[in-house]
Amino acid sequence: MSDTFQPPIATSRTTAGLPTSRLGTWWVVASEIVIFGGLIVAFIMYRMRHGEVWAEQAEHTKLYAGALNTFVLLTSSYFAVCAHKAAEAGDGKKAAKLLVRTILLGGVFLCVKAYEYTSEILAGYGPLADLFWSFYYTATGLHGFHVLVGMIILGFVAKDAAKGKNLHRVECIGIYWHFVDIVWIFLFPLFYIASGL
Amino acid sequence: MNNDKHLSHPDYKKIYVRLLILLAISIWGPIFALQLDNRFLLVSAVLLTAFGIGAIKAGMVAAWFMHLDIELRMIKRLLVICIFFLILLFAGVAPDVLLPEGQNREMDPDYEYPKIDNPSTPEQ
Amino acid sequence: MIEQFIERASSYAGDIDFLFDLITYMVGFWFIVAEGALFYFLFRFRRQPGQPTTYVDGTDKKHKRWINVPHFLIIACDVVLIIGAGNVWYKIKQDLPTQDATIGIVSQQWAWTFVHPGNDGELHTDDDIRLVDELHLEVGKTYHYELTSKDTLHSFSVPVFRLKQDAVPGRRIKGWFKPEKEGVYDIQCAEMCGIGHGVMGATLIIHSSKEFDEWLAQAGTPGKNAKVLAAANEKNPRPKD
Amino acid sequence: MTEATIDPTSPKAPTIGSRIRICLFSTDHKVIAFQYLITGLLMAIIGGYMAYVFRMQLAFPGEDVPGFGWVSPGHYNALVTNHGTIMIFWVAMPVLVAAAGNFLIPLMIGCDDMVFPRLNRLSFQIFFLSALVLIASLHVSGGGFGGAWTAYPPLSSDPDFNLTPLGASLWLIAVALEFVAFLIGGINFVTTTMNARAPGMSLMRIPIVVWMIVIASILFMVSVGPLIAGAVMLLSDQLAGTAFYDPHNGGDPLLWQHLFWFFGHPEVYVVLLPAMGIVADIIPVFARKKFFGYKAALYVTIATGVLSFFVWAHHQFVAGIDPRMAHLFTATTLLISIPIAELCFLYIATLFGGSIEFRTPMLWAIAFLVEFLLGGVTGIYLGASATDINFHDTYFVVAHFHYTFFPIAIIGLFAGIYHWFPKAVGRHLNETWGKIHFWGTIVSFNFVFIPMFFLGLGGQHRRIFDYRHFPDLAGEGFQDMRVIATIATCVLIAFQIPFVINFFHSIWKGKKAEQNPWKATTLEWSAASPPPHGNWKTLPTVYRGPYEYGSPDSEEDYLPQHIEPNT
Repeated sequence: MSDTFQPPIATSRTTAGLPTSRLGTWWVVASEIVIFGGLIVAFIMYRMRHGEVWAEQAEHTKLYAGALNTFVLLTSSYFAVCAHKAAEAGDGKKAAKLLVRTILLGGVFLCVKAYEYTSEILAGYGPLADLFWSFYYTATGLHGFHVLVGMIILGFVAKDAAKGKNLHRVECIGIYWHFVDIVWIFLFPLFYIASGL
Repeated sequence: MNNDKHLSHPDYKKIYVRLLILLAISIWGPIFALQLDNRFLLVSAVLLTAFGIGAIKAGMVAAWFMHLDIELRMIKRLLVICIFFLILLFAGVAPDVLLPEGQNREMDPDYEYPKIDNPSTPEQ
Repeated sequence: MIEQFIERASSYAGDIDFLFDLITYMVGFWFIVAEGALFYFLFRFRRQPGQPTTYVDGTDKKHKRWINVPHFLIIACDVVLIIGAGNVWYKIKQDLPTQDATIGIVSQQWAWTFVHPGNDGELHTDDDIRLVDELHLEVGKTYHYELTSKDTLHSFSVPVFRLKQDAVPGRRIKGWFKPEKEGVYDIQCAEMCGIGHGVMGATLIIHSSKEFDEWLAQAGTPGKNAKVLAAANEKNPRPKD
Repeated sequence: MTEATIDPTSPKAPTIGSRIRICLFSTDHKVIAFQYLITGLLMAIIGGYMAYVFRMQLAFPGEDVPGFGWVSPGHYNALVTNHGTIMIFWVAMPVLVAAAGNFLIPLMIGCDDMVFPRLNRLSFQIFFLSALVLIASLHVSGGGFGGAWTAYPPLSSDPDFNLTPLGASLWLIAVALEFVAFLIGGINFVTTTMNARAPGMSLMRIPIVVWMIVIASILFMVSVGPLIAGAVMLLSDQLAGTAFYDPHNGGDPLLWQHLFWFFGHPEVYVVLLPAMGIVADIIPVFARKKFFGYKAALYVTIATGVLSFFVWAHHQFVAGIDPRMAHLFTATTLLISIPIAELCFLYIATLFGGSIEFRTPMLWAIAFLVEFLLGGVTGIYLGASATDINFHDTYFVVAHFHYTFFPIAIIGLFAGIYHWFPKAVGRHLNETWGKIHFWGTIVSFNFVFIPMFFLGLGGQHRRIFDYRHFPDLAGEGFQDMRVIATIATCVLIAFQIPFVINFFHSIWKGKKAEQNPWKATTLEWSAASPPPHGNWKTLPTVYRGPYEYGSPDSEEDYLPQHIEPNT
């Protein structure tokens, strides 16, 4: 079915002043903001309520693994935005190459995450060890799931971009990827840095 | 309607390098700040370096990588509205969930956390 | 209006009933006005031969007045109700008058345990009287209660008192009531609490002060309050399950 | 822009294979709307059956219910829980937001389809899956979830308390899937309306129903996020044994209540607004009047939407929140009566000076106003914190929200069906049978819920399978009211049979409908009946606002949006 699918004329209209795909992406981002936001709001409230008890737990998160992951995601975002620039210049091949780098860095991120999970669980801090750890695994797990989904979509976009098709999608997936990056920028201080308080 | 083609791209490499510098500050800032004696200074320094710089980093990514700086005003408003309602949620819920006590309401001693017989450091 | 369906047995039941009446008069007025206008228009402007429709878009000041004036009147009504509701709420839930005794109420699936402080008037002492599904009170005395839950949410609901308060596990919630009428009444659980929610009722027995002293003397020793219970059951029999 | 003409898909004789393909994979917004509608109506039958069973149990406790058997307390709890869940999430949401939105938005703003047709299809598929999961949750071992549709933990989070480990988790998964489906659908609605409007369709020329569906979608999108996060936490409490809502280990049950009602209250307006929009679009057609105060209606709708985020804790006045907060939420709750009242006034004012014809869609639209007003004013008792102490979780609440939800989900739905059926199918519904259906439904509806107000005044609390356990409530007078309500429920359900027959009979055998049978002005009536895939051969252009009835510029008493002005 999908190969005979013709997008309707509605999709190509731009009454609001920006392409439909980008508008849709922004709405997705907005709805993701409230999902992650709800989780973070809940976490902040519990964190402040159980200040000292949780500060002690937070000492055991791996600061440098988290820092490495922040670096990895920032770098991948950099490649994603370069891919967008290349796609706008019409260079699909270069965009695809840069997107592949983004995907690889996403993979690195997940590997570091896996290392963290393993060592935390081996040290006795599994998801059931304390409510703090339940939050840690839920929030980072939900974020990791978004990274994974982003990598899959990036793969499809890169495949199309290499053939010079659907280049406008490079920007949309870029916006999504940067959003996932921003979520991590907030999760990082919440769980890793501000542990001493 | 030429909004879907950006006329010029900022120098992404420069932004990227700045982001890395900020990242370094936000990692090591709190570590140094924790050496401070004054509790108030300590807390504000940690919050500032961790979350303040986090917010700046997020703002930079949003503005230049996501191109929010040249995006329609409508989109920016949309995102601000979402964040506003999250703050509203926090403000409405905090009196009940963040504060354990309230008017005519206190904690039930039967539900102590953390439990005394279950130390928070797990056994190896 | 509520008192025609259920008795008033607490000092503040009248306040709630008054607020109810006040709201009824206000919203009743608006309800009748709106429905009246609606039905009048439906009748007056039904389709008749030779009566054309008019072209009114509602931007004219003269027309908008018909919406704006009610609009401000409703705001005025709202302000009255907000103040009225706030006052009664403050009286019932926030401002606790000095108490004669404090009752402990423990809810669990699916029973109520009422802890009466006994002779010394202090809760959490040895002479506390614990009764399951049965609350004895003395008329005219002011009671505080401390409501806790052992498992899920429950709601301590006494319709004749016009009182309702959820029990939240992990919280100890305080409130007050002052019974003002003798009798035997229902206590309900008004929050879904599982499969036995439908049978989680209890009996409220409000004694005169003489009866209450008798009960207290008997209840101090276990097993002695059977007589009072039997009398209560006779007065207000429970159905056989 | 290249949108001069659409190449209509080459006409081929439909085979069984192609029909199945259309059912499963069509991206046409009208087909998807129809699928939502039918799924919603089927779920309404299930929800109605549940209502029948527990009403029978209440009227004749302890006796076998014909068609169900003996009702245990566990059954009863599962029935009321799933009745509420189904009626809100699987009836009101799909028929009012999804079916109406899918059918009306592209037709009313003048484009050929949704902007993301395949996403639209995905949304329906997820929704359908969620319905299947919900039905499955009723048949697993342990029975269906019985912790009320609000699913307050710790009852819902701990299988030791609710005794339905599988049912509770499947229920929650179904609800979460449903949220995802409507998130996707809502994004599609909003993007379509923002970006795919016909030339000339400026913001102030969009029909009110489209505005309201879009505002509802935005409300849903912004409010549901925290609850999705909350549902993930609840699910992990249920399945993994974490302690997000467990007060023994640092959690707090109140968190879920807040997350739930932060969504739950805007949700009321998510389903209310599309119904109000449908009524707003029907009244001008049959009163031959321009809508009174289009801009005012739009602004008060937005005000209602924004205010609806500030009122959520009025569901929790006695739930153990800090009592000082109640004053704040009482004030906001009573203030929200202002925009809603103003909206109702605008509807009534629209009738003034009209030439009202009482066809079936108009009857339903008027009934919506008449009944909804009663539901609206009784809400004041519950929004005022002090009277809510008495009424919280009594039948007064039940009667109140049925007086809002029944007009919304049932009356509004039927108004929409009777109005747009000729457009969607190309044939008319039978008027006589429609009127029989109308009067039977409305009269019996009042007999169901008026007694409940009095039961609530008498202190009857909710979700009790047998009131003989409460001596104050077991009396004859109250029992008589329960019996009246139950009989009226059965009559109400019986009067839906004429509709079902009428509906299916008219699809194939009804009187042929012309292109614009009601002489309405909005864009959908300029397409063929039923509209083909792609809706128009040449996409329309818009020249004026949506409600030009009795316009002095026209010889007839109406001026459609797409007609070019003479000058």
